Amino acid sequence: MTNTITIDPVTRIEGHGKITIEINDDGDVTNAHFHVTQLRGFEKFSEGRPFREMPALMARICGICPVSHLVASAKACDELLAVRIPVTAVNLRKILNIAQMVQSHALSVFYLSAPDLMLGMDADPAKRNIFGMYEADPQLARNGVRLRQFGQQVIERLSGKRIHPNWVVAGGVSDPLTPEAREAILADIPEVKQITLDALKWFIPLIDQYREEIKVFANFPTMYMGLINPDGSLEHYDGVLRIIDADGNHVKDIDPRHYQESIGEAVEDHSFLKSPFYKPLGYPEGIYRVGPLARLNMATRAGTPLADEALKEYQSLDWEERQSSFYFHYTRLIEILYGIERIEELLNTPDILSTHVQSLANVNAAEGIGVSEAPRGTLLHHYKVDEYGGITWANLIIATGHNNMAMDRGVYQTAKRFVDGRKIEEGMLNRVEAVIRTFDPCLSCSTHAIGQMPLHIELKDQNGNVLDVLQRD
Amino acid sequence: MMPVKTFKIDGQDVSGREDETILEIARENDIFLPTLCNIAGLKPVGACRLCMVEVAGSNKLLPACATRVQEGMEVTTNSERLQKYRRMILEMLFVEGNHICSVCVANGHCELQWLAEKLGVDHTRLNYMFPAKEVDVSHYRYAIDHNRCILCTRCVRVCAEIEGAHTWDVSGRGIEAKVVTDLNTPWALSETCTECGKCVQVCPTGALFKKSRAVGEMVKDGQFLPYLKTMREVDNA
Amino acid sequence: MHREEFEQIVQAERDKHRAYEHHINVCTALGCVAYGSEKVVDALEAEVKERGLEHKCKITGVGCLGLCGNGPIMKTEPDNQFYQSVKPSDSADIIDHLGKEPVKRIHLPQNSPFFIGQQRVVLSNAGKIDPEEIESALAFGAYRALFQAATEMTPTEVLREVTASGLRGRGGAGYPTGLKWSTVAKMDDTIKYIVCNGDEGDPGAFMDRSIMESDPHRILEGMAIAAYAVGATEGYIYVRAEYGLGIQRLKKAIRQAEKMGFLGNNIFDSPFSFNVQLRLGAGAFVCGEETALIASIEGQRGNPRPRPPYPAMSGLWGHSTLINNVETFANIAPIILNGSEWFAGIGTKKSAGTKVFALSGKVNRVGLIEVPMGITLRQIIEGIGGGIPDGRAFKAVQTGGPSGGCIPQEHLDTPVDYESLRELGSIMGSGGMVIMDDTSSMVSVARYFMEFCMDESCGKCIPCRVGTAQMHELLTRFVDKEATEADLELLEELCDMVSQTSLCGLGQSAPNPVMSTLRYFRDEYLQCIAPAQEPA
Amino acid sequence: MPDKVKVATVWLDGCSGCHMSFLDIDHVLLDIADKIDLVYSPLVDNKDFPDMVDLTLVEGGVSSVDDRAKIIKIRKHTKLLLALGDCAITGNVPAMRNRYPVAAVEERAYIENADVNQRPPSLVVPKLLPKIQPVHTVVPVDIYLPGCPPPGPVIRDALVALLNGQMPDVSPRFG
Amino acid sequence: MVRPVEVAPPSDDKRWRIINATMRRYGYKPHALIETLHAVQEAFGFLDDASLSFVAQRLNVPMSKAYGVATFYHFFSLKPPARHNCVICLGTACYIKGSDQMLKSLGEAYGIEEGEITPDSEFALLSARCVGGCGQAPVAVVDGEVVSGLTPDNVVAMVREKINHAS
Repeated sequence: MTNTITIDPVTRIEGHGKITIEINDDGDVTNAHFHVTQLRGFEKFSEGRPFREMPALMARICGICPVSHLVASAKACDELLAVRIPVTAVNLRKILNIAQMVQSHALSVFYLSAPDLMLGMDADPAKRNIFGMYEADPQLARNGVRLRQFGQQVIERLSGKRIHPNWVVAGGVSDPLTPEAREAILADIPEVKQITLDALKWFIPLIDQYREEIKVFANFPTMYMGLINPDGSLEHYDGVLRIIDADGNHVKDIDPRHYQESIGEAVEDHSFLKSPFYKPLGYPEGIYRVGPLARLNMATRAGTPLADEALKEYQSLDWEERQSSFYFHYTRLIEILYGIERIEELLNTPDILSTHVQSLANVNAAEGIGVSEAPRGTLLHHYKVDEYGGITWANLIIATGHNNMAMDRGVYQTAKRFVDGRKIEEGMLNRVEAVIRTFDPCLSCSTHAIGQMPLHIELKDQNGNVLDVLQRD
Repeated sequence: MMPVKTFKIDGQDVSGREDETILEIARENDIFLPTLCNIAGLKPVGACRLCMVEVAGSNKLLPACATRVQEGMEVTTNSERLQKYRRMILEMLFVEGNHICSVCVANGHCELQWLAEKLGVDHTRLNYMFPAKEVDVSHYRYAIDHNRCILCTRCVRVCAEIEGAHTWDVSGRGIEAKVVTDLNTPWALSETCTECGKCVQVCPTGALFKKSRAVGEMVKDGQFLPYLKTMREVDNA
Repeated sequence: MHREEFEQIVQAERDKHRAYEHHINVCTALGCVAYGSEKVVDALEAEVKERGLEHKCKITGVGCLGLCGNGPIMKTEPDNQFYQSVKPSDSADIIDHLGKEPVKRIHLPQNSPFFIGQQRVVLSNAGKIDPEEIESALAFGAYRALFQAATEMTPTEVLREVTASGLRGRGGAGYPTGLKWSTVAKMDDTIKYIVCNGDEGDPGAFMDRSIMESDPHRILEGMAIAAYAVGATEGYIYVRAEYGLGIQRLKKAIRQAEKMGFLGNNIFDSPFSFNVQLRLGAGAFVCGEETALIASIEGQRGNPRPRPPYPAMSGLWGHSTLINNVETFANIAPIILNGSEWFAGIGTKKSAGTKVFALSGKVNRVGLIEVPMGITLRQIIEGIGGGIPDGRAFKAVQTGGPSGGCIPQEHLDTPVDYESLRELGSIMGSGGMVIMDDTSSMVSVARYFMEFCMDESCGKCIPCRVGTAQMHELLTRFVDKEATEADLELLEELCDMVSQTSLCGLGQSAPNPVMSTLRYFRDEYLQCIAPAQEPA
Repeated sequence: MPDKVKVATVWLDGCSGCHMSFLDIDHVLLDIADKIDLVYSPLVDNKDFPDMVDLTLVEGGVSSVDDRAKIIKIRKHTKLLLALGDCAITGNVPAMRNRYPVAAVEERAYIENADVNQRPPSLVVPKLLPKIQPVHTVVPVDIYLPGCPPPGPVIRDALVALLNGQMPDVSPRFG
Repeated sequence: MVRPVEVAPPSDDKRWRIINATMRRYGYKPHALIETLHAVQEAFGFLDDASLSFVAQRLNVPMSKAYGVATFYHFFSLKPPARHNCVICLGTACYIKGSDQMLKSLGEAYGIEEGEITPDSEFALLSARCVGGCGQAPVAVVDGEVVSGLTPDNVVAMVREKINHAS
C-alpha cells in the first residue's frame, strides 16, 4: 500500500503549486512530485495582437519579474524590426533588468527563505515568515525590505512605474533617463552595497548549519544553462546562451535563433508546467538547471570588483558541493552585489543620458526571438508575425520551466531523506517546501501557459486513496 | 441677428444663442458634462447618452449635445439619478468589448478610462461579454482593435464631414455593429482612405491607433477639429 | 370632374357587380392561402364553368374575412353565408346551395360569437372587394371621400373633421391624428411629404398586412386626403419586404389609381396633385420608429436620431413630413364620408373609433378582428375568441408586442383604450393580442421579447445596444433557473436605466415586457432564483 | 494578541503583481506588524484558512474549479473582502483567454509547442473554467482597488484607512 | 486610383440591365440604394462585393455606407443562398406554440445553427421575426411556401418531405 502526502499550497514561493509524496506501508517515500496547478494561455491569446503590444502584454505573465519579460519580449520585437537599437537603450534596459534581479533576489532571500534559514526549518510555522524574522532580528528584516525597495525604486525611477512599466518597447525604451533619476540612484548605492555585504556575512556561516539539507536539496549532477559573456563574466542581457555539463565542461553555445534544435519541451500529466530538456540527450536525461546557481557555476568571474571577490570565495567550495540547489541562496546574494555594482557602472557610461533611445522601424522580419536572464534563469520569447505585424504564433520558455525537472527530482530527494511516513512532522514537510524555495520558482511565469500553484501535501495509499492532506487552499 | 436665450444650468444663470446646445453652454461655463460620442467640430449624434440632463417640466431626459437652449429652461446636470445612469453606461461599454486597460495603447490617455475614474466606476456588476472581436493591423501606419471600439462613430463622422472620404461607416447592427472601411475590406486595401489619420486622433479610446505606438503611448489630439472648421469658414468667407 | 361624372363611374361599377346573381368571395389573404384557398378558388371556378354559370356566379379572391385560424374562409353574397375550412371538394355543394340552406358541415353561422361585438370600419370593404381590381373597390365606395374632400372641402375643413373625430394614431402611441396633421399643415415648407408606415413589425401582429392585402385603395385614399389637408404633393408607403402579397396589391392599386386619375397631377381636375411611391423595408423592426423610417426611405441605415426636431418640422430630406401608420390612414375615408360626429360616437370619449386586433396564441378562435374601443379584454378573449382551448386556464394577454406588456386575469374587465392599457403597464400598440394559458412561462415570454429587441436594436445608442443584451443574458439565467437575488435587482435597475436613457422608442420600451411580467408575475421570477452556492 | 486585525491575502489567477505592489508598501509592512496579523498568505506558512478573518485581499480572477471553491470558502470566513487589482475586478489580461475554448489554449501549449508527451496535463491539476470570471461575479466583494497593479501607495492608504476603521476613499483607475 | 466616370457593371450578365433600370428609375440618386439592393438580391440571390461596389459607385454612395446598409437590414444576404431554405417564424404566436423548439429540432437534424447553411449549400435554416401567419401558428416557410400544422416532433419530417417533393 502507498500513501500520498499532499502539501497544498506550497507557501513562500511565488505562485501556486503543490507537492505530493507517496509513501509505502513501511513509511518510506517511494515517489514525490511537484505540481503547478495553473494555466493562463498567453501563447494562445496573443494571437492577432499587434507585436508592439507584446512587451507590455507579456510583462503581465509575472508581477515579480515583469522586466525580464519586457526585455526578452522587446528583444524579440527588435528582431521583428530588424534594427540595431541605440547603445543607450541597451544600457538602460540592462539597468532595468538588473534592478529587477536585485529586488527579486531580495524578495526570495529575505521575505521567503530567510525565515527558514534564520529561525530554522523546524520553527513554529506561525512565526516562520518575514514578521517572525522581524521580531527576531529587526535590522536584518529591514535590510531585506530596503534591498528590495532599492531595486523597485530603480525600476520606478527609470520607467515611472514599479510593476508592469511599459517603458521597454520595440526598438529601445520610450523615454531617456533623467539626470535627477540617475543622481538619485547613485546616491543610494553605497547603502545597499553595504547591506548586501552584511547579508553575505550573515549567510556564509549558515552553510555549516545546513549540511544535511545541502546534501539532499536537489543535490545531483545536471547540466547548467544561461547567458554568459564570451570572456566568462556574468551577463543577463547580451552574451551567448551556453550549456555546460555536470562536470563544468563547455557543451555548446546555443544560437537562440535555433533554440528549438537544442531545447525540447515535455508535458507531464501532473503539472501545467512543462519540462524543457536538452534535446541531444533526450527526455528526461537532458536535465539542466538555470538561474543564479547555473550562472555562477558557469562564470569564471563576475566582472565587478566586490562581486568578483565574493564569487571567488563561493568558487572555493568543491564543484560537487556546488551541485546542491541550496546554493541558489548563496549565489543570489552574490548576484545582488554584482547587480548593485553593475548598475553603478552602467549609470556612469558616457552616453547614459542620451535622448536617442529608440530605433524606429516597421516590421521587417517574420520571426523574432528574444532571450534574457530573468532572476530565476533564462527566459525565451519567440514570436511569428504576419506581414503587417500581427502576432500569428508565440512560444515562451520561462526560467522556472527549465528548472522543473530538477525541482521535481529535488522534491523526491528531499522527501526521501526527511519524510518519515510513520510519523509526519511539519518540519519534515517544510524542508520539502524549502527545496522548492531554493529554486525561487516563479510560478506565475511558469503558468503563463495557464494557471497557478497552491501548495498541497497529500498522503495517499497505493490505490490512490487520499489518507491525509496538509494544505492551504 | 441670432436671438439669445437666458436660462439656468444647475441654478446658475447662463445665456446662449438659440442655435447653441445645452452642452456647448455648459462647457462655456465650466460645467462638467461627460460625453463620448460628442466632440467639438463634428455633428452631434446623441448616441452615447452620457450627457443626458434633466430639464424642469419634462419627464424625459434630454441629451445635452443635441438639445438647443430655450428661454427660461432649468437644466440639472448632475442629479443622483443621472450619475447612476452615467456609471451604468460606462459599465456597459466596459463589458461590451474587451477593454484591457493595462495593455492598451491608450492606457492613461483614454477618455473611457478617464471617465470611469472620474465618475467612480471601480467595477461593473454587468456581465462581461468577452466577445471575439478582430484587430486589423493591415494598414502600414494605423491599426484598429475592435475590442476597444465603443461605436461612438467619431471616426465615421470625421472622415465623412471633415476629410470628405467617408472611408468609415458602421456595419451590422445591435451588439454586432462594428465600424468598417469600405466594403469591410482590410484597411490597407481601402481605396478611399487618404491616410490622413484624423480618425485616429478623434478616437476616444485605444481602438484606433498609430502602429508605431506601444502600450500607453498613444496620446490622442482631437483639438485640431475646431481649428480646421474655423479655418475652413474663414477661407470660404 | 363633377360629382355627377364621379357618380356615373361608381354607378357603372355597381351595376356590373349587381349583374351577377351570386358572388362567392374566397379569402386570399396570407393565412387562408397557407390553408390552400387558391385551390378552392380554382375548384369553384372550374365548377362554375362546367355548369355554365359564368355570367350568374362570380368567384372573387378577396381580402381577409377574419377567422384566420379556420381557413380557408369564404362568404357568399347576397345570401351572406360564411363557410370555414373549405376544401376544393366542397365546391359542388357550395354552388348547389347558393340561395338555399347553407352547406351544414362547413357552415359558419352569422350568429357565431366570433362576429358578435365586432364592428367593421377599417375593414368595411375587406372581404367584399377584389383587392386587385379598382373597379370592384369603386363599387363599394372607394375614393368617394377623396372626391368629396378634394373637390368640395377646404383643407381646413378636412383638418377640422379629422381633429373633431378624435382619431388617434393606430401605430401604438395614440398621438392625436388631427394635431399631427395640423402641425404639418402649419409648417411653412415648399415641399411636404406624406409617409405611410407599413413596416408592421410586432411579432404577433398582422393587422396592417391584412388591410394592405384586403383593401389597398383605402390606404391610398387616406394618404391622398391627408396630402390635400396638409399641402403635400409626394407620398411614400414604406412596407416590409416580407409582405409580398401586400406589396404586389399596393403596386397594382397605385397603378390603377393613377390610371383613374385618383393619384397623380390635378386629381379630379383640381389643382391638387399627389404622387405615391412604394418603398420596401428590408427587415429592421426599428424602422417602425419615425426617424429611422425616414432614414430608411432615404436609402440609409435605419438609425433613429434624437427628436426634436420632429418629422413634422424636419423629416424626409429635411422637409416637413406627416407619418401615420396604415390603419390610421384607413380610418380617414369613413370619417370624411360619415362625418366626425359619427366616428366620435364609436368607442370611448378619449379613444374614438374601432381598433383592429390580431388575436392569436392559446385561444380557440384565432384571427383578425375589429372592435369598438372600450370593449373589454374579456369580451374579446372569451367572447370573440371563444376562450382558451384544451380546457386550460387563461393566464395573460400580451398586447403591444415588444413594447407592450402582459395583462393578467384580474384585469380582464378593463376596457380596451389607450389610457387603460397604459395604466396596466402595457400599451395598445399596433394591435397584436397574444393569449397565453397556464402552460406559458412568463419569464420565458419576457426573454423572448428581450431577444427580439436585442436582435432589432440598431446599435446606435449604448443603453439599448448593450442593455438589451445584458437583460437578455440575465433573463436567460432566470429561464435556466440559475439566477441570484442580485440578478433580479440588477435586472430591475437595467429596466429603469434603459427605458429612461435610450435614444428611441425601441429601447425606451424594450424593458416593458419585463417590467409588466415582474409586476404581475413576480413569483415566477423568484422561483427561478437558485439556492445560494455552498463551497465545494 | 486578540486586538490585532486578522488579514489574509490570496492569489487566484493573476500574475502576483498585486502582491508585489502590496510589498511595495515597503517598510510600512513592518511598521504595521504590531497592528495586523497576516494569518494566511503566500508570504506565510499557515496552510488552512482561519475561521474568521477581518480582511482578505484577493488578487486574480477565478479561473479554475479550485479557484472557485477557494473563494467561496474564503468569503464565508472573511468579514471584508477586497478585490485587489484589475484581474480580480475585470479578469484583465488572463481573461484574454476567454475568447478561446480551453482546449485551444491547451492545444497551443501542450501539443503544438511541446516535443514529448504531447497532451494536456490531466492529473492532480484542477479543471479550468471555460471563462475566467471577476471575483465579484462569484462572491460578493466589499471593496475594489483597480489597477494593474494598484500602486503601492494606494494599497497603503487603503490599508491604513481600514485599520482606522474607515472605508478607503481612493479612486484608482483601471489599467 | 482614378475612377472611371462611367461605371461598368461587374459582368455582362443580362440581369444587370434590370438593376440599371431600377437605378435609372430613381435618377441614380443615392436614396435609391435600398431599392437597388433589393433588385440585386432578387436577380442574383445575394449581394457580393462586386455588386455592392458597382451599385455604390453608380449611385455615388460611399462604399462603407453601402456595406453598412446591406448589413443593417436582415433581408439582405451577403452569402449565396442555399438550394433550399426553411424559415421558422418566431413571432409571438408561433413562439408560445413552440417554434423555438422547432428551430432546435431542425438545427440538430441538419447540424447547423439558426442563420447557417449546411456545408453542402443544400439547406439554410433561418428565422423570421413574424411572417404574419399568426393564425396558423406555428408556421414555417419552406422554399417560399407557408407550412402550418407543425410541432417540434414532426417538423423535421415535414420539412424534409417538402424539400424532397420540390427537388
